[in-house]
Amino acid sequence: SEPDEGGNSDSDGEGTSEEAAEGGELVIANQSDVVSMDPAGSNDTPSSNVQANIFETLVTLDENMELQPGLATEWEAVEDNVWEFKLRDDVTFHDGSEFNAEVVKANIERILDEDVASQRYFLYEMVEDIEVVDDYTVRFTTEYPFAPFPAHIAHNGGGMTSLEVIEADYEAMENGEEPGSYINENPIGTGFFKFDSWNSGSEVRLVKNEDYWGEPAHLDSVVFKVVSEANTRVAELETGDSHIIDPLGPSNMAQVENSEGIHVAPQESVSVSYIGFNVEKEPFDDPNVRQAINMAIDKSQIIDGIYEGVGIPAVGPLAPAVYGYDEDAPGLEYDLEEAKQLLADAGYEDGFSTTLWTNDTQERIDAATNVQAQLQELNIDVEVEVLEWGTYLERTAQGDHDMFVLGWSTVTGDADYGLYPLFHSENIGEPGNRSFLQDEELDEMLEAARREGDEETRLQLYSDIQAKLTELAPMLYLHHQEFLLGVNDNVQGLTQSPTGILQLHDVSLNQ
Amino acid sequence: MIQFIIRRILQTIPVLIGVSILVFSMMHLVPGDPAQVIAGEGAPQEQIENIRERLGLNDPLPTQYLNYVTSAVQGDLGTSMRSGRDVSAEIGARFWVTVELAIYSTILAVFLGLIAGIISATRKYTAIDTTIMIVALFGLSMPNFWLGLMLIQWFAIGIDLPSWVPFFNNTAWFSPSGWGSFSQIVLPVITLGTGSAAIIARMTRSSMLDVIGSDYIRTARAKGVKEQIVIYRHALKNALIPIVTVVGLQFGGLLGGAVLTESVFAVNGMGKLIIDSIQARDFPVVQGTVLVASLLFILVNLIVDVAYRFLNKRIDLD
Amino acid sequence: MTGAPNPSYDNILEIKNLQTSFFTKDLEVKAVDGVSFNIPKGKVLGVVGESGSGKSITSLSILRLIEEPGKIKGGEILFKGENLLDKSEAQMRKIRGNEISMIFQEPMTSLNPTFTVGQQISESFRIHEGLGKKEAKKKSIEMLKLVGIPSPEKRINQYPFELSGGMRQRVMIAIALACNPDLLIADEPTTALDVTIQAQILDLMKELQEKLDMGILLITHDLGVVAETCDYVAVMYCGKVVEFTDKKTLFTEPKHPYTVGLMQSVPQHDQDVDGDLAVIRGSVPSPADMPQGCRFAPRCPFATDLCRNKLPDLETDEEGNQIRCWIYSDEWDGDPEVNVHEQSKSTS
Amino acid sequence: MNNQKVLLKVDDLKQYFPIKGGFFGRTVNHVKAVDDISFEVYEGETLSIVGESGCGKSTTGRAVLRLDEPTDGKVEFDGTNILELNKKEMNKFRKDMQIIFQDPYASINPRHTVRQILTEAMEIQNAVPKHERNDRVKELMETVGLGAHQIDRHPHEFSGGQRQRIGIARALSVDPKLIIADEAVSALDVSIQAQVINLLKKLQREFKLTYLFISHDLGVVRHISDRIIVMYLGKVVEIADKKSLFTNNMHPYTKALLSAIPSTDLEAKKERITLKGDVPSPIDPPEGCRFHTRCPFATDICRTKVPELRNTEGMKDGHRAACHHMEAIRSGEHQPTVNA
Amino acid sequence: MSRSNEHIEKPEIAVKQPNPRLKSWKSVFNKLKKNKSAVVGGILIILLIIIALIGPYLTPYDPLYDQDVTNKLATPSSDHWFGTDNFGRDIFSRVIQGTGLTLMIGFFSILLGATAGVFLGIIAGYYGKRIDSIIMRFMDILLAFPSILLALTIVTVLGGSMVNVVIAVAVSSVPIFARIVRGSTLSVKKLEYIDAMRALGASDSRIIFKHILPNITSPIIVQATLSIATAILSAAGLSFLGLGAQPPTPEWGAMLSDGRNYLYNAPHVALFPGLAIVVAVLAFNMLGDGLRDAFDPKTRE
Ligand SMILES: Nc1ncnc2c1ncn2[C@@H]1O[C@H](COP(=O)(O)OP(=O)(O)OP(=O)(O)O)[C@@H](O)[C@H]1O
Ligand SMILES: Nc1ncnc2c1ncn2[C@@H]1O[C@H](COP(=O)(O)OP(=O)(O)OP(=O)(O)O)[C@@H](O)[C@H]1O
Ligand SMILES: [Mg+2]
Ligand SMILES: [Mg+2]
Repeated sequence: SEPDEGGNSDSDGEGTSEEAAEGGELVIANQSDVVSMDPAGSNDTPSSNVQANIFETLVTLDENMELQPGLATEWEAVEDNVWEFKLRDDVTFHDGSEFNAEVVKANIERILDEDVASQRYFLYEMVEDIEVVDDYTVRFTTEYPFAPFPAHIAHNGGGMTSLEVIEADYEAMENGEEPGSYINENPIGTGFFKFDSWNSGSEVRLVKNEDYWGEPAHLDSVVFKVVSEANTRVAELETGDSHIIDPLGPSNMAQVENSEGIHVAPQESVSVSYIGFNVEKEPFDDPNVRQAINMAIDKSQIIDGIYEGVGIPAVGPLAPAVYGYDEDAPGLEYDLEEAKQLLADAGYEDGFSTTLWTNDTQERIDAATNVQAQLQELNIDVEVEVLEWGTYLERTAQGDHDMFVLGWSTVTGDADYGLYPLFHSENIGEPGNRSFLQDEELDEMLEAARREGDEETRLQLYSDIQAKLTELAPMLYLHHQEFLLGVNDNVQGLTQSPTGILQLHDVSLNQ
Repeated sequence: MIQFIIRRILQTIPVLIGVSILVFSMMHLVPGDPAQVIAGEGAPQEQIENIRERLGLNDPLPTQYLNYVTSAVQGDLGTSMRSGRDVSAEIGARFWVTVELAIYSTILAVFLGLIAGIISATRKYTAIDTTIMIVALFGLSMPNFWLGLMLIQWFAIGIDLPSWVPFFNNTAWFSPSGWGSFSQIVLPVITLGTGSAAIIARMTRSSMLDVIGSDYIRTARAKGVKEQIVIYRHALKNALIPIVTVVGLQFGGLLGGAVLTESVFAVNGMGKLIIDSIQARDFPVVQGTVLVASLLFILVNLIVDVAYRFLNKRIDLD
Repeated sequence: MTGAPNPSYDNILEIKNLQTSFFTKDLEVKAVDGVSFNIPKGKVLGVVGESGSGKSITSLSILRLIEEPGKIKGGEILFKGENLLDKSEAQMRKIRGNEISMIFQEPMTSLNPTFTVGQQISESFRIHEGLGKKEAKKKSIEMLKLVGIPSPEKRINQYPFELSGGMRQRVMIAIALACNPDLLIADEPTTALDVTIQAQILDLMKELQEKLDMGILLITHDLGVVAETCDYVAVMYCGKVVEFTDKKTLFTEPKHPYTVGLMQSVPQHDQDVDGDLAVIRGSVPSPADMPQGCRFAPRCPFATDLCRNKLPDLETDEEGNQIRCWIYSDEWDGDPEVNVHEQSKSTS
Repeated sequence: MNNQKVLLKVDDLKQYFPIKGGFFGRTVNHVKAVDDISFEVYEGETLSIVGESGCGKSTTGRAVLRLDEPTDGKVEFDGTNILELNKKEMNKFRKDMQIIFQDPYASINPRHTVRQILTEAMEIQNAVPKHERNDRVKELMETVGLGAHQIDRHPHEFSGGQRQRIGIARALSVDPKLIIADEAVSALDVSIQAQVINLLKKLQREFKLTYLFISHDLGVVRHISDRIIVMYLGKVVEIADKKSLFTNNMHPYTKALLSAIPSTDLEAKKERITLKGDVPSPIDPPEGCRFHTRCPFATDICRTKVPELRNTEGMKDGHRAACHHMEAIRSGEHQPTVNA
Repeated sequence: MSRSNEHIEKPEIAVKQPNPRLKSWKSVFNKLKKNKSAVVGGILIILLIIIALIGPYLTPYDPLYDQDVTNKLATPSSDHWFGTDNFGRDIFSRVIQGTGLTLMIGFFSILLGATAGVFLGIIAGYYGKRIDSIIMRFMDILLAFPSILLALTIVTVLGGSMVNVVIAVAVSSVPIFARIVRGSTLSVKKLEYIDAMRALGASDSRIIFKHILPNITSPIIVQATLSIATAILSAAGLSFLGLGAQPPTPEWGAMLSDGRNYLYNAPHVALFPGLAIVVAVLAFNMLGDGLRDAFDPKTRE
């Protein structure tokens, strides 16, 4: 069948629901299992994908990466560094308890609690104080003016858990349990689906929340099952054992397209894949070399060869869907002659030898291999080294590498999160700046942009930053991925956000 | 006999201590910081530090080890660093799946391997013998994932053959994933059993050849016993003794080697758990699974030894 | 009773010109090369001869148990007048263990180590007499009692390794005798045993043989055993019978130089012999280069050109003894007065 | 005889093999394979050990060579107690004490040629300087009656008798003083057996060898020995010079043993003493005289008291037997019980 | 002590002899020649070695860097005999290029694993008792141990070189050999010729290496030839840890794994390296069967 573009475009489910059948169980095959049901206890897409249906956030991001009201009806910056949110007053949790400002305060404070050591801490590290103004008004004071705050609040990490389970969880912690152990078993949110069961490593099942404050979901239940092998996921889709497979490997696209009753659903994403240079090491300490490499790579080869033509070449680190992306930002076009010239200018006309590290993800290995082949043209002799994930993270954080392949997903949809962790000198090493880039000017620009309250000025700042990053070229920006889903034709009303989260509220199944 | 079993069970204690020390030190030796894997990209330094503190990773190693062993002895294998779930529960859910998978595959492997081996041995140096050897070596050289995916293609998705082909034109007989029902079990069991079947076949062949030449087989023939009975009753029981060792070794291998099969067929077993948790540097889960796997392995070896004794009462276990 | 048994006598087994060869990669080993002898009903025939002379292969040929790469090439094996070589495999199975039984040389390796003694004895009953499990067991116990094993009810559940060598051999005999065979082949049944046990077993065999009126083919290299148990003796050398006589003749006046040498090289336990033992010089020829004449010629002190060039036939003398030696033929070209006994002693 | 030089002296030798059991593999019992035996071997003589299978003949031989460490006792060779030597010192002593095994095939490494086998033996003991080894190998081959042309053959290319000669050549290659022949001719065909026995005797004459000859074939023993030890269930029951043993034996077991030998003499009428029952287990041997369970002459005293080896009236010097009733049996006073 | 020990070391050899060792090797070789399966196996292996040695100079395309994305996943044709992979690289050239490396990994890891396993197994079997318990329990641990963790440790400690992948694969095969060898040793050490050597005063090491080892080669050869397949596959399985062949090295096992993504639309990507492995394994097994017979002195020359 043809890829169902319609499923993506008419996103605001309201329209399609009339003719869609009610009920049924939707089966989604995922690559990995949920790590935790606790919104504060995980930071991975599979977990977020499940949690997004159980827990809701004050603000939500729609598929165009625009902020929409969620549990909060409105929000504003009352001061430079104080954000106020007005909450809905008609929301109850799955356990019947009420949703109010106290709950919000408890949830965010829990993430900031050192003892909990939440994986979502990075989202709210700038929060200094949370004030319950009244039952349905809450104020966040940040250390410094922080413009993208609503985007951070919209992140799944800000999913609201019932106060009762938070308290129960703390109690359990006092009895020596790990943080989150209670919430993990009792994930109580306000979402349109309720938690039903979790068979660790195998599947999670959610059932419809009949008492949802908004319009209830069409489906009776959703099952997220784990099928880690890509080919098997395709088989699942073909046999009808699963309705949706997430992700679909590019190499399997043809197979899905050629089969009846199923189709491929692509979705552009907020992520970038890149090859980072260790700018502290020779010869990558020379921007000319970095630029030369940027210009020597024909990115379409990678997109065609590895991703079957899916995705778009990256000009800079920000994907088009990210707030702050400047489509006019200058880039380094593929130009082998120029590249050679630059290299010669840097004194490497005869090339050099270096290494390129990657972890064991097949696409990254392939990308590395392709870049290796392409750099032969510049007489750059690249040795590809595959490292196991844990080792890879630690060693690249230590700066043992020359070049490395990695990706970044701007999960908040805001340019700040797409740039600050990757390029600010404060984040060198482990936190994200594995290029070891230290540029005072860039630092200042990044800081200014995140504090700037005025949208226009802020966007301008990000344009400047993107131009600057092209010049600095701390990375070879490869491409912006497109998410691929394999979907059964019976599935109606499915959308996926550019952060990878499936929007299931409006989904229905044709029986 | 009972004494022997009890003694062997007691002997597992030092083995388990050895295993735990080894796993523990290896996990700490290899680079990769669980705190960082958990925190993920973009997490600020101080937060990684918090996680480290929470997980007790800042204690000196001997303290960490002692803490672990102290609670492990009390039956508490700790909680997963990654998910915060109880390690025993995590393993418990998967344990039987893996054991079942290994047992069924072993049964299949033994069945196929024995038959092929016996046919090979009784028709030594004939075309059949050579064919079986080549098929066996194919089975051995075929990686699990390959065979698994092929089987899925053929017998779960089904292949399109002309409609006049009887029986095989719609071969979507089995389920591609999961574990539980018959249709889910068939393909992974075949996938996992094939390699071992090949080894068992080769072993059976040489073992049968040794036995068939022995005096007591001639005695049986001299009694007027039918050839089939001579082979399957008199010869096989003796030939089984070396085969049992191989089966034991294979079964142990299946426990670990199941990883690929488990992930191809989305079988939620221990093999995958080990790999995932090693990659996540989830120390307690790794230690727990390795201990359980070792225990299982020791148990299998014990069963093998008891089976020896059962097959040949002469073998002196002490 | 002198002389070899007359072939027309009521024979249980008659072998005529049996030939069995092994076809190895590059040559044919004629393990049994034209063997003929016969066993009268209820009599014991001893077969003696150098190791490798084809004794065991002859006995296996009778039961048609020769395995690859061996093959019975020719001859006749008449059992109760019918040629076994014409029987189908299914017919042979009915005969094996039922009408003809065999006791193998090594009691330990000839019993299946993984089955109990009882299982192994009852198998015969179950195959040939179609008995049920219980009855077969009962009869097995009787068999064990018959061969003189104390408390057979207990022994029946034991494994071969739990029994002593003597007991194992008795179990083998019990298996062999289970279905009252008409012919028992015993291939060196006591070689592995020490003398006291050997005596027990031989006594037992004789007793049973008389009771059941069996014919026995007893292969041994112990001439003492022959003297005590056999009625007739066949001496084999290199796949051929060289002398076939009654026992008395063999011990009092052996004719073939090989037989003579054999008798003389036995150390005597009942008299002191000083000096060296008599030996047969040289060694058995290898199957690769068999002498073209008499097989024993290269080692024979009397060999003449005739012996070396032409193979003698097995001739029957006036007393009915058969001998394969030129010395006793009319063609003999050597010293006509030759005394085989005296001469060979002096040459040793 | 007594004025001859004692080459080997065995005193109170015990060899118990432990039987493991229990939770921790403790030793729960012992096979008392050799239980307290003493004897001497004089230089240049042949002393034979005979007895039923499993009575401890081989174990004695192995213990003397320390192939198994004896449990207790003393083994003096040329005046030195070799049981006190450490491994290295012992290995030096091994040059003087060699063994020929029963199974000519199992006792030779099937993968080595005769040359390798013999050279290696010389190499281990350094018995012959390197450059002389080749000549010595040839000389040995001639000595044992194998042609030098057979020197590069593998054991399987030889007949049983020839293989046994290889074993003998290997034993001789280090110029030993004592050779223990453990059933060295039992596996052979009579005609080959005769060749080997003759060879052993010839070598003894030429090289003044001393043999400890283990066998259960009394014909062979009678032919080759000077003196004979009869063992039963780990004990010596009778020890005598050859003549006394065959003509004037005192112990009921010896008598039974000799009577069981099948004779080629068709005329000789003899009374065979058939022993009842099987040999008892050496794990818990019978109390008192170990033979009493099968002895037709056994009385109460036999069941309780262990008989000593002793010499009585009518026995030659050096002839000793261990039976409570030997005088009475000899005089005919004591008759066997009925069901013998 | 009739002969003195004085002139022990005189190096000159009196008579020139054909080297007996050479002769025994010759005899092994002669027997091998008569064994059909060994001849076929041997020829295959020689062929593979030739391919490994000169093949890389004759490949029609550059197996490493000759990427041509426009012609990716092409099915076998006269231009590309085995088709092309997802980068448009010529699979035929890559299979050829990978021969040497793959064979070396398979062969050397088993050689190393077998050597260590045989050594440990013989020691355990020969000395018995406590040494045996300790060694065998240690082997139990090794067997029960996840090989990925072992491999990971090896990369950490030794780095990710080619040699170390051999070590990693070897380590996991050690216990299997140890077990098999121990069993055989237990039976061989009871044979009389071992006693004969001890009676001659031979040292333990002489007995172990000159007399026990040569007599237990048959199960070792069987296991070793069977293990080569497993070794090649597990070496490939480790490459994601950074152990073993790094891209774009065309090691067969890794090529086979890479092909998994294209099993549906381009099965040839995995097929050819897979077949290459089968051929190599078959060759080693056939030669192994022949070797086992040839080392047995009982079979006729
Ligand atoms: N499978 C075989 N392949 C080739 N030759 C064989 C085979 N089996 C037996 N032979 C040969 O057949 C001949 C006769 O062997 P047989 O076993 O009958 O001897 P035997 O007289 O019983 O000797 P022994 O007294 O040693 O038992 C021997 O030369 C032997 O080498
Ligand atoms: N290593 C051992 N462990 C346990 N028991 C043993 C061992 N070696 C021998 N025995 C036992 O010791 C006893 C004496 O054995 P030995 O071999 O000395 O007998 P033998 O007189 O040589 O018998 P044969 O004539 O059968 O060779 C036997 O009961 C035997 O089972
Ligand atoms: Mg025979
Ligand atoms: Mg013995």
